[in-house]
Amino acid sequence: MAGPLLDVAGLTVSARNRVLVQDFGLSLARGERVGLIGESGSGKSMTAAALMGLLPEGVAAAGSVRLDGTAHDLIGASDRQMSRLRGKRLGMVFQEPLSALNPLMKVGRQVAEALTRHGGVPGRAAAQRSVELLASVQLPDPAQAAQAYPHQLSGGQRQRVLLAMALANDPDLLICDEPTTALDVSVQRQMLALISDGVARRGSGLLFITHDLAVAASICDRILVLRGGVLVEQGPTDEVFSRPQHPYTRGLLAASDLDATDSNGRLFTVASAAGYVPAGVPAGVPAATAAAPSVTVREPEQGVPDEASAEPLIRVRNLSRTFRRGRTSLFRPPAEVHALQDVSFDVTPGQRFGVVGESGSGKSTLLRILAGLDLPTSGSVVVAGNEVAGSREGQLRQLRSQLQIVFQDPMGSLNPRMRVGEIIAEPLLLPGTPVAARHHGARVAEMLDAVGLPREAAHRYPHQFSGGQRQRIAIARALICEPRILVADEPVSALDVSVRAQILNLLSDLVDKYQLTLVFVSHDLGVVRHLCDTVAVMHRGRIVETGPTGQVYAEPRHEYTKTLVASSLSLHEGERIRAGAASHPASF
Amino acid sequence: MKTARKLSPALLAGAVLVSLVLGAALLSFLWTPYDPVQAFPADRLQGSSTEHLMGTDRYGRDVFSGILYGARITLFVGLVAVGIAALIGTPLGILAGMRRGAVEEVTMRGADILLAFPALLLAIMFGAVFGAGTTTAMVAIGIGSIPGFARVARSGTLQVMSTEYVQAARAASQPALRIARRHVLPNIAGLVVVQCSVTFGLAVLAEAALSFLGLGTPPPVPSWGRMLQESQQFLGTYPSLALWPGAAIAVAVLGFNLLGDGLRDRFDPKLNGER
Amino acid sequence: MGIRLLINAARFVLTFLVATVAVFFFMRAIPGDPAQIALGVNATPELLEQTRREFGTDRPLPVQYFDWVSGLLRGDFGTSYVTRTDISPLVLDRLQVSLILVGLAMAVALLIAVPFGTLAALRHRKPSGVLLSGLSQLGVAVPGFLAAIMLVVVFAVGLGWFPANGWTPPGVDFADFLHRVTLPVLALASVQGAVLTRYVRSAVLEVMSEDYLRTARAKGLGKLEALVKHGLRNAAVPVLTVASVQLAALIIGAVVIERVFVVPGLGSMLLDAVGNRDLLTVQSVVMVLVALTLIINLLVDVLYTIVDPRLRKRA
Amino acid sequence: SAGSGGGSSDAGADAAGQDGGTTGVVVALTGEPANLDFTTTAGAAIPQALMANVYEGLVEIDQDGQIQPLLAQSWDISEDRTTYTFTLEPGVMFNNGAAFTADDVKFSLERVKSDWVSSLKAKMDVVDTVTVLSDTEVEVQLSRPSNAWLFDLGTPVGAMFDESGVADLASTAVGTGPFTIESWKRGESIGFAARDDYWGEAPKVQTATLRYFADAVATTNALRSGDVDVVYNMQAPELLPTFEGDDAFTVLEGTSNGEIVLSMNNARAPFNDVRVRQAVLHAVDRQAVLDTAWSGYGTLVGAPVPPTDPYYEDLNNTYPYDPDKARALLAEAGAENLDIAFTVPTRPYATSVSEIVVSQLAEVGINATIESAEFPAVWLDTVFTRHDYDMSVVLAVESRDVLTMFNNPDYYLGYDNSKIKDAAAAADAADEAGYVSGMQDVVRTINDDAAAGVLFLFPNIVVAKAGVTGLPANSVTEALDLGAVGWQ
Ligand SMILES: Nc1ncnc2c1ncn2[C@@H]1O[C@H](COP(=O)(O)OP(=O)(O)OP(=O)(O)O)[C@@H](O)[C@H]1O
Ligand SMILES: Nc1ncnc2c1ncn2[C@@H]1O[C@H](COP(=O)(O)OP(=O)(O)OP(=O)(O)O)[C@@H](O)[C@H]1O
Ligand SMILES: [Mg+2]
Ligand SMILES: [Mg+2]
Repeated sequence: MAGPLLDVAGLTVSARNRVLVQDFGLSLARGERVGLIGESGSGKSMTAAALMGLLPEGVAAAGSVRLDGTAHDLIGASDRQMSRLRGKRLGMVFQEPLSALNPLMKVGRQVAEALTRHGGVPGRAAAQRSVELLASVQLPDPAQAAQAYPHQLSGGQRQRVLLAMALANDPDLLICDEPTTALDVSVQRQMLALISDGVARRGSGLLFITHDLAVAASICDRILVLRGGVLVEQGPTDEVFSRPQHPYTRGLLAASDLDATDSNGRLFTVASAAGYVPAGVPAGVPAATAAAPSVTVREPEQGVPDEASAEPLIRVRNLSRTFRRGRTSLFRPPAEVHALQDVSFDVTPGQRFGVVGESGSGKSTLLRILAGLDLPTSGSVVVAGNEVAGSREGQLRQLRSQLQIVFQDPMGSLNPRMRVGEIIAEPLLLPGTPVAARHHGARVAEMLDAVGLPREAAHRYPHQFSGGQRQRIAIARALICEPRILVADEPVSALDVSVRAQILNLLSDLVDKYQLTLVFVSHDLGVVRHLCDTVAVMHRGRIVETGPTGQVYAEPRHEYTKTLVASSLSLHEGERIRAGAASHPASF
Repeated sequence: MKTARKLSPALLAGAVLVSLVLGAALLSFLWTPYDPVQAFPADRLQGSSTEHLMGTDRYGRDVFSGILYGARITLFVGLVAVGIAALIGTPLGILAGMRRGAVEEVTMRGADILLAFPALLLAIMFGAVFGAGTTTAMVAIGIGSIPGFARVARSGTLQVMSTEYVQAARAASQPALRIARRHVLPNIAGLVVVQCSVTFGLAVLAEAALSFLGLGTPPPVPSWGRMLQESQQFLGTYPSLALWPGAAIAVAVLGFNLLGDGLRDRFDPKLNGER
Repeated sequence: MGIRLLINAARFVLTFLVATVAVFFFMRAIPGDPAQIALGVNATPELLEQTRREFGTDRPLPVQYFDWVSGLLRGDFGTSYVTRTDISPLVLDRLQVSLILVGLAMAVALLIAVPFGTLAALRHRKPSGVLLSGLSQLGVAVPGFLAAIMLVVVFAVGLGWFPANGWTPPGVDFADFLHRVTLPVLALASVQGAVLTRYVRSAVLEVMSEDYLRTARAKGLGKLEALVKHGLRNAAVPVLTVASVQLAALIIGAVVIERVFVVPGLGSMLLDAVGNRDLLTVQSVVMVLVALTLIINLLVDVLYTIVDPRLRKRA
Repeated sequence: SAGSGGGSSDAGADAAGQDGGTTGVVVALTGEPANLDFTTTAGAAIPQALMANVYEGLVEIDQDGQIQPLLAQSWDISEDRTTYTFTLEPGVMFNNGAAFTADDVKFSLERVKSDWVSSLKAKMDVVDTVTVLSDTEVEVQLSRPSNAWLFDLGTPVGAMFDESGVADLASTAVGTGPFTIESWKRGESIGFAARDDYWGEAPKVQTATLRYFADAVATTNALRSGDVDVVYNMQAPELLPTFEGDDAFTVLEGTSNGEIVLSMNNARAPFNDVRVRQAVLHAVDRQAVLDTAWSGYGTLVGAPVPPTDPYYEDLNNTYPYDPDKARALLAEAGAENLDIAFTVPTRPYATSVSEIVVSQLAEVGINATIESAEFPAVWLDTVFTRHDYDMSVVLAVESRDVLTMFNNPDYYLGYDNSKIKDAAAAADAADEAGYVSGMQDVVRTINDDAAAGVLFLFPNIVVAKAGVTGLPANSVTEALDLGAVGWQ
């Protein structure tokens, strides 16, 4: 009876005319934490969905999946049989937190449903318990958050709601599909600790899908590397990361190193990784210290925008945005959330302005206001000479023709009924774009190449792509017409390191070529450090610190910035953490 | 990709049924077994026979000829009424849903008034001004059906407008018309298609009711709706009189509904997995 | 809050007034002289003159209009040319009947449509689903009067379970009310239910592949259960819309059913009044309908934001 | 349950249907009264319900069309036929408790001229004076002799009112008849209760209910499901075969005054040519029309005179169906390939009739295009008032209406009455025999001129549960007399 908790053999997942995952095998013991890494679109999510029996329509699985204590094979089990396992013995955190929550149900109820579902908890207790669960995932003011609808929560908050839901019944097998992509580093650390604690405590199994090698290193005992639907390498974490066998794995390691560049000064991708020499090989080197060189590389270009700074492209003054959430009771006034408070900053043309900060600190809200999609409660926002606050749709036209936005949620921002080619080409339809109609196809193909998607992707619909692929579609759409301003919300959060490197390279190119002005939100300090010349740190709706990236990273002044920089994970650090998993540092 | 798309059974069945009706309508221009208008009192109320496939009615007219001929009227009435309603109502609804505020207020309250306005009154009014007849009736029915389309389109639009892909398009300064065409319309198309097919059925029957009030197709020109209506009294004695036009209407409505369903499902990329 | 209410009330009144103008002049534009109809064949010019004077239809249109509207605002609908009595109690009586009939029918229609539409969507590939949607399509294709007659023939004439027709107000004899209301409600509901089923199916299909349903299933909900608990509300807005349009249209549109079952509803009243060119009665009925429609649709707009909080306008 | 009447409680009727021991009867009708006042509102529905049941006249018209005494026991006619002296039934009470006296006769007859808003009032134009001789004797002086007048006394214009009972005629009815109105649910039913102080023979039932239906199918359904006991003046003869073979029901086929008149606009081309009109009459196969349009129920008559009228004679053979003759007449008139508009009122009978007539006219080269006219509003306006039509068809329900239709050149038929005017006046003034022969002459003249076609006489079809007795089969006046209706 001491067999593995989960035994997967010969798992093949195929869509109508393509094989998405081929012959996947995995044996997972109780208490074991297995990481699944690999290229974006390599089939990680599909594998997870196949284990849960939740493949989308038109996609089918074959092979065998056995869960200890369950007589039947999970593949081919009836919906009835599976629904008895799901939520109880199998828990899953889905990749895209924004579309994974029911938009019309308060999140507290959604969590409570996971509890009541399997009989254990009566309704009232479930409500109570769901608030506790929300608290355990560090949602601020959990009782109130429980009353919020998903669209009233930030990306990272929703992701944590999903996590709370998956953890609700202490499942035997927890599958996490990129559970921390929307979380800032300090919250990320806490969530990882929460997950691994739980696994250790209950002796359950963890299948952890991530593109973040540092995260994988910090939590997983064993790593599986998937590429093109095929397992190309597996082994204990140390081994895979220190002595990668497969060239792809080696490439991934190279690409994850944002401090290393190739001969052209560009980040390594899997393709260019041949020339990569790991910096200070195995363990023990704190990554953050190596920040200086890449920032200095950027220094000369930074001079140009500085001169023109007399005329900022974006000028934000005393910006505040207050949301109201639904009432928790009839008698109390609706709760107010101060998403932005008294925010002021300037962005000059050509500047690369990074925004980092706590999950829920108002980053997405800020970007939406910059794009004129939301109106500030008070304060002024001038973008390219246009006052955004209080202007009407028509007046925003001019502003927007120079601006493109990439949303945090790629799925929601793609029209499900348009083919990807049409979606990407859409900005070209605007008057004043230089591309003639007959060249649209070619231009789309170019963009698909640039973001690393196959050209035939143009003919498919958004739902047929992986999370990372969708994110790239959104980026391609934003960049196709070479906007003057790009406002991007976590645009690379779902990308594997290689593709991420490719995208970051692309952005750098555009900045250089067209003087693209960038407002870039990311929770990944490394990415921001690499890409941005200026960084603003947000905390609880305020900008607590701004300055040149290097300076802020090297000498953080505000307490929160210090915590943030300190919690930043590098690959090696991650391994260190895992080694001392029992006594993880609580960051606050 | 574009090769060898499988037609859904609904779409196929719908297409077959609709072409049947269309075929009957076209055929009636060239040939009907008997004059559909001429009465032969001596041959009245006969059952099906080789001479009269579907028997004869109370006037001794050949029902089959009437059905063939009636297909014209039915198609005409249904399509034009639906066309009017959909082409006016849907854009209005989308407009109201996209431009909230005064525009919405005016269009929707207008639609409310029109919705409250009995189609019968419209028909009488139109009949008075333009003379009663098939065209008048279907225009009245079409106009009377506008509010339904407007409200359905608006509700769908409201929902679509709150999605991020529309916000992305707005953020990218896409003109409203293009957003309406490329984002809103395709995403409410399912509902609109259903509305069309339902309205088609209702229009055909409404024309019959109006004919009965002297506001539709005047006798003796056969329209299915009126044939059915007139056979009401014979239900107890000659049920087949109601059967044939009833079946014909059912075929047409079913055809358009199936076609509508098929189209709806076809335009729903998520339903079909990969194609 | 107070101001919002006031604005809403003002909008309501304004729309209502616009409607009065439309209705009034519409009714004057349609051919037919109420006096002539009251007198029938053999009317003489003198009698016509006299009758017109009696009806007040000989006065200038603006005078007639203001007379009518000022009465309306006081809650006085005027005197019918036909019944020669106050219109208000007649209309309100009929309205009550229609509201009961149509309200019950819509409730039953929803009870039919929601489960059937959901199943039809859920099984849209399976034969049972195709059968369900086929049935609903047939329901749409069957004219209301035929459905009604069938019900009468089978359940009243054949089996004798229900009376063939007639109406008892619920306040008078509730058991008899139920007995008599069953068939007309079923007749209305079967057709409307079939129509609604189509919208439910479409709306449910729309949400069926949403990610949050997958999340719900990951919690252990079955496919159907997830759809019911999470999908239906998301599909509710269009269905609500159609149901409200149907409700508004049916208050008059139930006339066929009213006739078959001899239910004294507003629809047959309107039809008769139009036939008799009982102008004031027609105008009153239409204005009652306008008011009802406005109320229904305002309520539905509020319901939208309750069902889907994302639709709330920003203050 | 007796007395409640109405649609809601047919318990009495149901019980009656089963064991025949019986207090009530429920009659289904189509066409509901708009109000209860036939002095100001046209149409047959009100008199159908109220005459004979609530209101009574001095005389009544029996099932054979004969004038019979009612509130007047007897009457004397002076030599010059202008003075009528009526002797009234003694002890007659109105249902409000007032006694019926000669004063009421005077009041009622004079009120027709003063207060009635209906062209029917013209029928009282011949009355010069009404003199009360005693409580039970009244003398009426006519300005000229009139046979029609005595007959008219048996129709609604002859109804007797109580002076204190006319304040609200639209909703209360005060009369001397055997019933009072017990309940009235608009849109549904009128419930009658038998009076126990009725002067004449007491009705056979305690309650009688008239239930109104929108269409004929609903009436028969109600009959089959036991909701009603009688369907009177059934409007869908197509449904009859299913009742005729059934022992549980009796079917009566009586006659009525309703002629289906195929009207031609005598005043304008092409129908101002008598040959064209005659051609039309020859072209129409009336038997075929009757068969198709009304399933063969009804009576063929050659002129607008029902067999129950005293001056009826069979004129069916004046214009036999003869398409060749029709074509010849048309050729003679130079009216081949005639295009005419056929304005058809929106009534089921009219639609059915028009479809077959159009087809028959087409055979002789008359191309008639049907134009539906909403009835009554539009039809009254275009055809009746503005005479803007070529051909139309309508049911003329009034009793003895030949002269109304043809003795007035301004009537919509546009018939030039110069040939009949004097003869008609003479006939009216003559004695009874002279009246009959004079009217026959008038009718023949009209018929020879083919002034209008009378396609057939509407049947009065009554379907009842087998046990119901005393139903009036013929509808001679508008009244539906429930006084004799009872159960076996
Ligand atoms: N519904 C679908 N139908 C057909 N193909 C699909 C569908 N969904 C995803 N795919 C394809 O399956 C492949 C694997 O997708 P999957 O979502 O498993 O990738 P992933 O490894 O999770 O990538 P990411 O890291 O970007 O999320 C991708 O190439 C994607 O295009
Ligand atoms: N529509 C809304 N109604 C109420 N509260 C809202 C709404 N939108 C956002 N909020 C709240 O505002 C705060 C800021 O949200 P925002 O999405 O800007 O955070 P963020 O910085 O982007 O976080 P993350 O990194 O997790 O995406 C959060 O606390 C969120 O709950
Ligand atoms: Mg994925
Ligand atoms: Mg965010």
